[in-house]
Amino acid sequence: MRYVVRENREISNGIYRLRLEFDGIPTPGQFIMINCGGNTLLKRPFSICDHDADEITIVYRIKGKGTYNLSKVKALDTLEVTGPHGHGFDMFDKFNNILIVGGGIGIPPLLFLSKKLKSKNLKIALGFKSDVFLVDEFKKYGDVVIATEDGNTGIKGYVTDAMKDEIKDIDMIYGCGPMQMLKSVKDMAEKYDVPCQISIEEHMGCGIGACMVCACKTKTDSGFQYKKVCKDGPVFWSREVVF
Amino acid sequence: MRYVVRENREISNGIYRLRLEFDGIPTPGQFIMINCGGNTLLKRPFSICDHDADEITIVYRIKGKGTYNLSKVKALDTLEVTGPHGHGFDMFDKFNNILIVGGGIGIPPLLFLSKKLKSKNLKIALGFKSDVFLVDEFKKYGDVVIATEDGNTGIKGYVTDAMKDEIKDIDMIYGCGPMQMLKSVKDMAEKYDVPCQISIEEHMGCGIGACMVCACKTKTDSGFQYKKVCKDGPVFWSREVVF
Amino acid sequence: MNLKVNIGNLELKNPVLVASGTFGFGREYSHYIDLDDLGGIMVKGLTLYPKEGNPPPRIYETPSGILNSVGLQNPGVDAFIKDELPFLNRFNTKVIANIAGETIEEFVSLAQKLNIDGVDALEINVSCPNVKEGGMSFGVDPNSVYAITKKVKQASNKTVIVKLTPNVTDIKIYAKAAEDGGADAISLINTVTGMAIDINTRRPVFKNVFAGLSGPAIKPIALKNVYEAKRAVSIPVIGMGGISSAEDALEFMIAGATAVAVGTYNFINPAGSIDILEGIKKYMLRNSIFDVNQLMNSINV
Amino acid sequence: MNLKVNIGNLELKNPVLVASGTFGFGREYSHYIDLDDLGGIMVKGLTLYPKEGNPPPRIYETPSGILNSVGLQNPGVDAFIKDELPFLNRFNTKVIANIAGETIEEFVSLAQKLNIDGVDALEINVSCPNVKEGGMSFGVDPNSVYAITKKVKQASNKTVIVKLTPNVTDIKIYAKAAEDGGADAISLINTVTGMAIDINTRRPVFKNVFAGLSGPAIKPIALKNVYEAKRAVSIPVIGMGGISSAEDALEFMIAGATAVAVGTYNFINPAGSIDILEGIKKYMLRNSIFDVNQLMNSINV
Ligand SMILES: Cc1cc2nc3c(=O)[nH]c(=O)nc-3n(C[C@H](O)[C@H](O)[C@H](O)COP(=O)(O)OP(=O)(O)OC[C@H]3O[C@@H](n4cnc5c(N)ncnc54)[C@H](O)[C@@H]3O)c2cc1C
Ligand SMILES: Cc1cc2nc3c(=O)[nH]c(=O)nc-3n(C[C@H](O)[C@H](O)[C@H](O)COP(=O)(O)OP(=O)(O)OC[C@H]3O[C@@H](n4cnc5c(N)ncnc54)[C@H](O)[C@@H]3O)c2cc1C
Ligand SMILES: Cc1cc2nc3c(=O)[nH]c(=O)nc-3n(C[C@H](O)[C@H](O)[C@H](O)COP(=O)(O)O)c2cc1C
Ligand SMILES: Cc1cc2nc3c(=O)[nH]c(=O)nc-3n(C[C@H](O)[C@H](O)[C@H](O)COP(=O)(O)O)c2cc1C
Ligand code: FES
Ligand code: FES
Repeated sequence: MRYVVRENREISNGIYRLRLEFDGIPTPGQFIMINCGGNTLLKRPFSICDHDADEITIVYRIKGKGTYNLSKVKALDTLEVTGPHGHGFDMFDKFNNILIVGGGIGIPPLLFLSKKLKSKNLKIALGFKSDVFLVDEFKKYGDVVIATEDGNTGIKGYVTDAMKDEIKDIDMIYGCGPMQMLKSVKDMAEKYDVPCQISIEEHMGCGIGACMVCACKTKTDSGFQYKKVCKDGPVFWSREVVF
Repeated sequence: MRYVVRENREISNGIYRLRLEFDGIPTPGQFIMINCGGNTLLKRPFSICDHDADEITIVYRIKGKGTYNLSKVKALDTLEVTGPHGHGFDMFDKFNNILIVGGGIGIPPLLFLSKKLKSKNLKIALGFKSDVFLVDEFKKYGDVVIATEDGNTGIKGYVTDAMKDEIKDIDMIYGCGPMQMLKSVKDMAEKYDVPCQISIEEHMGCGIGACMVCACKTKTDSGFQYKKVCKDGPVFWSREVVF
Repeated sequence: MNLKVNIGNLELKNPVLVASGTFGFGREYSHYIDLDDLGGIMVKGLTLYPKEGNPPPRIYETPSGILNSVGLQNPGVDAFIKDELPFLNRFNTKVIANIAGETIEEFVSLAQKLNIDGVDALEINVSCPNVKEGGMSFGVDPNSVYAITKKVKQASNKTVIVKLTPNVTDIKIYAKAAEDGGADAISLINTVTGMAIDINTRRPVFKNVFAGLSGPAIKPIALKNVYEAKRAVSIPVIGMGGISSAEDALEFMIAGATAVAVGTYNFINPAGSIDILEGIKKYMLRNSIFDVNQLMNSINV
Repeated sequence: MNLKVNIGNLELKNPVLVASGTFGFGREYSHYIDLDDLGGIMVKGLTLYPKEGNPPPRIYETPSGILNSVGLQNPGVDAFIKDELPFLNRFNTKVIANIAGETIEEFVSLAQKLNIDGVDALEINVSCPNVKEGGMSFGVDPNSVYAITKKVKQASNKTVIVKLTPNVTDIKIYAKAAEDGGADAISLINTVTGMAIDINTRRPVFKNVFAGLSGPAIKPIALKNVYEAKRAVSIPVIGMGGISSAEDALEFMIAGATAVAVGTYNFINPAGSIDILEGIKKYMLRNSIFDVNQLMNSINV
């Protein structure tokens, strides 16, 4: 589908927010695929960071040529988009004390999740390299602690350091961020025996579950199995995922 | 070199004029190569339609993806350009009565030529499918007759029909336009024994004479020879060219 | 306007298929297009036993192409028959089962298991670059191509299509080997073997080092192979490789393909196969061609 | 920082060359770059007699690639020696004469004529897809590759490089044939054979039907061939095919190339070869690599 861009703006160093007309009904953790134009071939996956009546927001970092092209798009331009895709975060009535852990460009989908979880008691731990973004938006939904690798804002260090003090009395953890962070989150969740869902990234082809390129290694009774990030995920139970 | 676009505007149905900052010194009949972006690979050749102190103008028609992309460029955008390239029209002091014959998107370089030849007695015959362009600009430099295939403006028919009545007392002919037109111009020039130069199009690789892909078949004493449109041409003596 | 084409005894309602491995078992794309509109579906490559495939990454974008190294992840032929075929059979389109054995015996077993209603044809994949056993080692040996074709043909009561690899010196020999083995048709091209390196880690991007190149980048190569193969055999040819527009599909048909398959382009445009079919119809109207078969092999050389 | 590399007895000041046929005889590009900065120039393919080449069109853009059918238009080896070599010899760079014979004898004559000062190496083109005589028919036959290499090597006092075609089932056999014939190095890849059709006229775009595919589209294929060839021989490998950035060039070096050649990218960016060289230097600085030879074949598999 072609959708009209409403805004595309740099909100932090190399980080952009794009607001897009949209008529699907996404749940937190789901993503869209965007044809970024230029001489890219495959569409690029982006998590939904916010959703209102007829609009979604994504927040993205310039990584390569696709995201670079995307950063040049202007309001009123149109983009070819499919989605929402994938299996997002499962939300449970029974859990009230929730820890949300995000790192870097893994943070955006957690905003949409926080919004949907807002009636809950949310502790939100966010990690950045240096420049922070979306922090004020998260503050609407819970207590936010921040870690930056260079100490620019909040605690100096990794978000998983900031997280340690939050974990007691937690019913459920949601995480999204770099592999290394997700691994620490998984380990900590297992250590404290808290259920935990994490959102995984993998390079994609079709984005809808047909081509089998977005493999995520998961545990099974008899060994392991490659699940599809685009359809079975991107959100998995951390216990399942084999790093 | 990267140059700044000053204006890019549709001046007729599917025909655009692009004004570009430029620091080379072109002669009429020369061309530039533009990287049209998008998922084009090779640069596209365009004849120089006008030149002022620090600016050149090209006039182009949307043909395929390169020219389509080009039509989307806006003032202040920059374009990667090489040139001026090629061997343009030779201008001779001894000739005063000059006939200029242009067809369709072959017309633009003849405007620059007319400007440079302006002290001469110019008869200008221009042929279009239906919508005309650049006609007022040509009127500054000589007597203009127009032919359109559908009779929209001027004579109904081909420019070569319009040309017939102009050819007596002509010292020199310059032509640019579709193959079929150039062939008629060549034939007429030979019939009336008037020297004639025509500008030829061929698909290009390097645009500078190194790759040998832009072959134009030319007569030699012993047979024929492929000359390079980008370097030996695009302007050739009509007698040389083997159609 | 007639769009029907015949691949051996198999009648396709139109010449647009979707290529194996790019369309799964049709489920996902059924949300984007009406599967009834397709000439047929070449399902993901099936093996005798379930196969987990290769470790990620499995895809890498290259200029106008992709490298993939899926390694034939699939639930196995039995699960296909049980879980996927009934879904596919809800639609009025042809089901072409793509099979990949590690040995000739496996190919025969696969063919036997697929001698069932609801399967319309077999496509023998002797050209997968992403597996250790079988795969391309068969496809680059004309004797293997001949032998596998012959055995599968004996074991099967379906239309048998042999899928060839372009990674050979002379495609004509392989096309002929398939024909001599009794193939009802050949399909080509499978992916072109390629490679990518991460210059920061100085490691190959893929664990298997090599991977299969597909997409628009390979179209000129595919077209050449289809044209050459067609001139070596008298059985129908199914053309594929980079097809991303009706114009591309028409090039393949003019070069000699009786049907075409859309692969990688499904990823870029999930309704791409149908858009291509519509474009072919428009071209036919514009050029007063009333039977699509008139296009086939209509090249003027 | 050491950028010098050795191709047999030939020392290149840096590993960046320009590929035959894409750089003419250097004249035109001398307005865009200082030819002294190049590791060497592989000149347009030379034949024993002047050659007019194929009728136009000779080029066609494909997704991220071009098809070309120049057909070796060149002034012949004698005119090269008389008119072009003196110009090239004004520069402090290596001149690699690319030669294309229609027979083994022609290759030998070409080699003999080029036993002159100012020519630093020969590149034997056994892989031109665009000519009827010789050309690729040699390149797809290992015996011919061996025989031509051997004869040229006997006739020549220059470094002899054999340029291989990727249009074969197993590049290793051809790399080995060249090595066994006495080649000092191999270079690859030449263009991949492809085709295009004009769907309006239903004619092939090129009079010769087939043409040679080059440019970014073929890079993954080229890289695979370089990697495989390097593993089959112990002589140096010169890598080419789609190189359009320093990153591309580095992939080839890491895969096993001692030097790289920039081809089609010269058309897109006339200073591309030098930009690539500069990018390689930056990468070396960033990664504390002080000798470019440390990069060669440094792949971790
Ligand atoms: C489910 C999911 C959600 C994502 N959400 C976001 C988000 O909200 N904001 C954001 O900035 N980024 C997000 N990403 C990562 C984003 O998709 C990549 O940064 C982007 O595809 C890079 O494209 P590029 O052309 O700029 O980079 P290049 O590196 O040039 O891309 C080359 C190829 O690799 C793929 N690729 C590169 N990096 C990634 C990656 N990390 N994950 C998947 N494919 C990749 C590209 O899609 C493309 O096919 C998400 C990824 C996934 C899988
Ligand atoms: C010396 C010269 C001067 C020209 N001057 C003008 C001009 O002033 N205005 C104008 O509108 N057009 C001019 N043309 C034609 C112009 O170059 C083509 O229309 C343009 O390249 C088409 O690119 P595309 O991507 O839009 O079309 P596509 O058809 O998609 O192009 C595909 C490929 O074919 C090449 N190609 C297509 N048509 C031509 C052609 N007629 N000549 C050369 N290459 C072609 C393209 O450069 C490209 O490499 C000139 C051509 C030449 C050779
Ligand atoms: C992700 C992916 C998976 C594939 N899996 C198979 C397969 O299982 N069996 C097979 O015969 N071909 C497989 N192919 C090859 C395609 O069917 C097709 O031959 C090839 O991709 C060329 O067509 P295209 O360029 O249109 O994609 C696969 C291709 C891709 C991209
Ligand atoms: C227009 C053109 C002409 C070529 N002429 C020759 C030639 O004369 N001799 C030769 O060995 N290779 C020739 N080649 C092949 C190139 O040298 C190179 O091997 C090939 O193009 C792959 O590199 P690239 O993708 O960087 O262009 C030519 C290539 C092109 C595009
Ligand atoms: S991207 Fe195709 S299955 Fe996930
Ligand atoms: S375009 Fe290269 S020689 Fe003319």
